[in-house]
Amino acid sequence: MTALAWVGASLVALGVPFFLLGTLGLLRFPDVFTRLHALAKADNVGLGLVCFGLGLHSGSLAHALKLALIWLLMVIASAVGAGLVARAAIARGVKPWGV
Amino acid sequence: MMAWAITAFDALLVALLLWLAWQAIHADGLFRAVISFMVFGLLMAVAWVRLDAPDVALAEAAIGAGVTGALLLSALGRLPERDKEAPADRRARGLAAVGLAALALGGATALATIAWALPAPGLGREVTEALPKSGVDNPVTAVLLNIRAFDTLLEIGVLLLAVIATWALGPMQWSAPARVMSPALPVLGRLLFPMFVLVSAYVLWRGGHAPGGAFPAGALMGAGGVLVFFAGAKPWITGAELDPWRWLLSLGLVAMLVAAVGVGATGRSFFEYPVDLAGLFILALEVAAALSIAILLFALCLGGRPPHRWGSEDEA
Amino acid sequence: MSLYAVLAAALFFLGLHGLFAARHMLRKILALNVMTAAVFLLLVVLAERADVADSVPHAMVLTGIVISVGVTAVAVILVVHLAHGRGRDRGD
Amino acid sequence: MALRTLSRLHSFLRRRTRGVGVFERIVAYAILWWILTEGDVRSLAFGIPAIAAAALINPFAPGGPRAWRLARGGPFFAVFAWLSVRSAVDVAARVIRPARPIDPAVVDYPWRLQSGSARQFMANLINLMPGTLTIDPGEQLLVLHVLGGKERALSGIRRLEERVAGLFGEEIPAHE
Repeated sequence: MTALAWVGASLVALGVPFFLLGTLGLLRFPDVFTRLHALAKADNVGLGLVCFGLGLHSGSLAHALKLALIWLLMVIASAVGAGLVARAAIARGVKPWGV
Repeated sequence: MMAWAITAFDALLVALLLWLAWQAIHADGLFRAVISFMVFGLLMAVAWVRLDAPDVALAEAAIGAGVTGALLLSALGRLPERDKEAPADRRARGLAAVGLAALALGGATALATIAWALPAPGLGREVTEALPKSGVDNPVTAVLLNIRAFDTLLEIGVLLLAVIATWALGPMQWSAPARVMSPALPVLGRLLFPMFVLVSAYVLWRGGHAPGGAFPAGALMGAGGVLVFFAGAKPWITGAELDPWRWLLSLGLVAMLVAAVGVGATGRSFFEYPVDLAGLFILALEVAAALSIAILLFALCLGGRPPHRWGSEDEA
Repeated sequence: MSLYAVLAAALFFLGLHGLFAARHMLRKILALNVMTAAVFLLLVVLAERADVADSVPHAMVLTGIVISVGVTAVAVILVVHLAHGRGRDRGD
Repeated sequence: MALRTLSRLHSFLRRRTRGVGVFERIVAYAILWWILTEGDVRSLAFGIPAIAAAALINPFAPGGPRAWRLARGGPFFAVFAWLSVRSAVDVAARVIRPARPIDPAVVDYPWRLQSGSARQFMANLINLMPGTLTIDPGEQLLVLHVLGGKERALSGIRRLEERVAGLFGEEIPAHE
């Protein structure tokens, strides 16, 4: 493997724990709002690192751009999705924990 | 090391799929069941990739998790409150259930064993031989739109029948979302709509030489339509009799019939395209089928005949 | 790959059991879909066993997935109509 | 001559789509198509109609004129990436620590941004920033859910709002 591929692989390895911790947060946090915090933020960075790493690993500009596009769409989806879920929860009268 | 890791991955995937299927049928609360089923569909897509069926994986991801999920969730929203919970679900009559379960497990295992013991099937060689004459490089597309185009014709027919059946049952059962949940939704819809158009076209183009084609593309476009519909867009298709968009519903079926019978004019049999024009035939049919499948799936998700005109009250 | 054949058998049984044991109609539809997935799985697993890669079962499953979404749509709408007690007293 | 035809076409398309930047959109979608197909020229038979359809048809009314300052996009993205990492590390630390140190609060934040699209952008961006989540992007007030460290989060939001204002070319009053 080239140096670029090694850097890519280690970025992927660095990204995976963020997914795990985001999911752990889903289990450990007390209510829908705090869980949204955990998911939206951790997965954004986790996927970003994985996509960036894979892009470097592939060594092809078009592949890297495609992966960046996937990450961008996912970031948009998770940002908007988190807002929608929070709004829906408030509309249904869910009270935030510990407030 | 690699083989070991792959086996472990397969085992994990299989266990998750079984658990999710169980959840989809027996979890407390219909909402949980439906979500479990959607995740089941997504993981099935991974299983298809593991089984070297990327074409199926693409369709499953778009349809299984997208369109079916939208259908089930909007149905859930329309069920009256009293009907939502099924209290006796879990304590399904004990002995009968156990007996039935044993019988079903036995039967299914026996069937699977028999199927496994049968000589390995294979039309693979025949398809490989016919591929150069089919007009495309992707064998699945060749089978769908040339070698077994008859199946596809009937399939689009079934889809059209399903739309007719749901429209015949009466007006829409779930109208456009009662209120736009958030001002972010139209912005998202505006941003994502071109993405759906471009990616569907890309998947359609890829179908000629790689996994992709009319079905995943149509499913993707249909799912995109459902998404922008729930984001508050007014659909083009209406219930009015002379609505030009309604013709798109039958476009796929009509195009395939014309192709099938049209070649008969030159003394050929059903769906026997002229070899040098086969690529062109498939291209035209793919575009027609994809557009048609997209709008058929969208029409199914409306859950009934749409109104004659999408009034301004729908967007309030 | 035989692991997936076992999965197919188990899913089919799960679905068949659910089809009868589940009370709510929507769950029955889900059970039916699980059974469909099992059948698709078996087809593709068997196609994997062939010596020459066989794309006919893949195409059949692709067709099947689209048909099953059509069936699901009709079934779901019937369930909604049923829940609202429509269909008996209304002509349209 | 060709130029005049082109400008006529431009104004025609402008009227057709009641929005700004049809040409910009076509360029953007062409770049996307290039990325998707990895620059395969044979794909243009599908690409051209798809790009045209994506640029000309959109079931949603266009938003207001979007005056993104492209020159500020790069620095903004760098700040975004850095804050994303910080926010992920922050939330991960809260998850791991056995004490699970969270102290949620709901706070109102009076908008300083004026335009709808800038507010929309900011409201969604907040969900990815350290310890903040949009609950309701209202007319006057932005209602936020804060995971802990209210003051710190609020000052972060203030700075973020100034950056968004810069990106959209808006003047906003300084924080008193």
